[in-house]
Amino acid sequence: MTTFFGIIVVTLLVSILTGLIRVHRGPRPADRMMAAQLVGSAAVAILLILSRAMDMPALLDVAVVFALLAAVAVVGFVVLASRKVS
Amino acid sequence: MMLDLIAASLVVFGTVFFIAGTVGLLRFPDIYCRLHALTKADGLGLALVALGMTLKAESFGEVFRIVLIWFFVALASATCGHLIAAYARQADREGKA
Amino acid sequence: MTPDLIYGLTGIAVFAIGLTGALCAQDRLRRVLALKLCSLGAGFLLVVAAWREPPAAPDPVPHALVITGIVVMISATAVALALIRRLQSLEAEDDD
Amino acid sequence: MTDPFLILDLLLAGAVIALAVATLTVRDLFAAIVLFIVLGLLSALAWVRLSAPDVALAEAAIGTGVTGALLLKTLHHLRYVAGTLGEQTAHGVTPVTPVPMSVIWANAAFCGLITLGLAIAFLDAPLGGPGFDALVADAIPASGVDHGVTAVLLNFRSYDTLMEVVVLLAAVIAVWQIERGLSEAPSPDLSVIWQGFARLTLPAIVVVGTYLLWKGSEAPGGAFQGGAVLAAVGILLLLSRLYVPRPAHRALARWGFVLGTGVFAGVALLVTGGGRVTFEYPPEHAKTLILLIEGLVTVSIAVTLAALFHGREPVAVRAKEARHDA
Repeated sequence: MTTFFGIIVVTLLVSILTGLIRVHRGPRPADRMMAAQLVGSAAVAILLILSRAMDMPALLDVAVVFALLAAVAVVGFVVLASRKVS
Repeated sequence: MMLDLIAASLVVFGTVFFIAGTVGLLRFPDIYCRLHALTKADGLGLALVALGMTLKAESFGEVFRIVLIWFFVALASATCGHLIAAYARQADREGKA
Repeated sequence: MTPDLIYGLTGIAVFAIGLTGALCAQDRLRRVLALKLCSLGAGFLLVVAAWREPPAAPDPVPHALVITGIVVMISATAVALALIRRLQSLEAEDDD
Repeated sequence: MTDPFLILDLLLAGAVIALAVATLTVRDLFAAIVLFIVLGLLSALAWVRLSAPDVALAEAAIGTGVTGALLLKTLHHLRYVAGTLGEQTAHGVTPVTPVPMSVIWANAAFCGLITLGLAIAFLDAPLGGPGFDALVADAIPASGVDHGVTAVLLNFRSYDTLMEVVVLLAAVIAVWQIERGLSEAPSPDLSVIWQGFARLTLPAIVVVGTYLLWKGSEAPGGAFQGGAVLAAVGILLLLSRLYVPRPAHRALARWGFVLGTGVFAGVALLVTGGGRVTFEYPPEHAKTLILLIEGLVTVSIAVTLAALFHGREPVAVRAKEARHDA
C-alpha cells in the first residue's frame, strides 16, 4: 500500500510541475494565479496521502494550513491586481 | 482488503481528475475554460482523494480533520473561482472600452 | 541516495542561486526575493542537519532554529519592502 | 524496483532548484512572486519529507502565506506609483542600468567559490551525527511540555525566542516610521459572495489558529504557527475592508505589539526574582507558564504580522491632507 501511495504522490507532483508551465507562460495574471491555486489543492492532496504513507497524523494540520493559504493568496491577488478603484 | 481496494480506486480517480485539471489548464484556449478545468480538478479530485483517505484513517479525529480540509478547500475554491472570473470579466470589459 | 543528501545539495544550490541573484539582480523587489532564497537554502541545510533515518525522531534544536529564522526573515522582508515602497514614492515625487 | 519515495525526493529537489532559478529569471514580476509562493509550498513539502512538520507549518503559514501577501501588496503599490497598474504584465519597477559583464562574472565567480566551500563542508560533515537529540530527550520531562520543538523554543532556548519576538516588534516600529505619511494605493471592494465566504470561514480560521497554538505542547504547532494563521485572518479582514484601521486603534495595536514581549520578559524576571536562573521555570509550574507565554505571544505575533502587512500606521485623514499641502 505504501508503494502505491508513493506512486500516486509522484503522479500528483508531476501533474503540479506540469501545471507550473502556465505560471511561467501566463499570459494574464489570473492564469498564473489559477495555476498556483491548482498547486495548492494538489499539495493538500499530497499531504493527505503522505500523512498515511509516512504515518504522521500531524501532516493533516499542515494540510489545513495549506488549504487556508490558498484562499489568502487568491483573495490577495484579486484585491491587489484589480484595476477598478472604489 | 475490500476497503483497501475501494480506498485505492477512489484515490486513483482523484488523481485522474487532478491530471485532467492540469491538462485543461495547459490546453484550453481562454481563461474561462481554464477556470472550468481548474475548479473541476480542485473540487472532484480533492473530494475523491479525501474520501479515499477517510476510509484509511485510523481515528475519528483524523476523519474529522480530513472532512474539515475538504470542506474548506471546496468553499475556498468556489469563492476563489468566482473572484477570479469576476476579475477577468471586468478586465475584459475595460480592455474593450 | 538518502533524503538528507538530496535535500542538502538542494539547499546549497538554492542558497547559491539566491546569492548570485542578490548580487546580480537589478530590480529591488527581485533582490529581496533573492535574499529570501538564501534564507530558504539555509533552512534546508538546518532541517537536513536535524534529520535522522526513520524511525528515529529528528533533532528538535535545528527545527526550532529554522522556525526562529523564518520569523526573523519575515520581519526583515517587511522592513525591506517598506523601504522599497518608500523609495519608489520618493523617486516618483522627484520626477514630478 | 526503485522506491517511489526516492523518485519523489529527487523530483521535489529538482523542482525546488528549477523554481529558484525561474523566480529570478522570469521577466514578469508578478509571475516571479507566484513562483516564489509555489517554491515555498514545495519546500514545505520537502521539509515534511525530512520529518519536520513544525518547520513545514511555519514555512507554509509565515514564509509563504504572509510573505506572499506582503510581496503582492508591495508590487501593487509600486505599480500604482509608477502608473502601470492597468497593464497586463509587471516588468521591473526599478530603472535598469546596464551592469558591465566583468562585474557579473566577478560576482558569479565569488558565488561559485562560496558554493564550492559550502558543498565541501556539507559533504565532509558527518550526516545524521550526534546532535542535541539525547540532551533534549533527557530534559523533556522537566520542560513542562511533551513536544521537543516547543520545549526547545519556549524553555531550553527561551532567550532566542524572546529576541525573535523583539525582532518582530522592532520590525513593526521600523515599518511605521518608514511609511509615515505615505499614501496608500487604493483597492477595490469585493463582492457579496466574498462576504458570505468571509462570514463562514474567518471564524473557522480563528479556531484552526487557536487549535494549532493549543496543540503545540504535545505535537507540531505552537505560538508562531498559530499566530501566523490568526494573522491570516487579520490580512483577509484588511484586504476585504471588513476592518479598516482607525487612528483611535493605534493605542490598542501598540499594546498588542508589546504584549508578548512584555509578558515573556516579565515571567523571566519573576523567575529570576524567585532565586532561579533567568528562564529556568519551576518544573511544577512550567506548563502553565509556557502556555501563558505562548498564548500572549501568539496574540502579539498575529497583531504584529497583520500590522506588518498593513504597513502604514493608521493616521487621521486630516493629518495626511496637511502633509500633502505642505
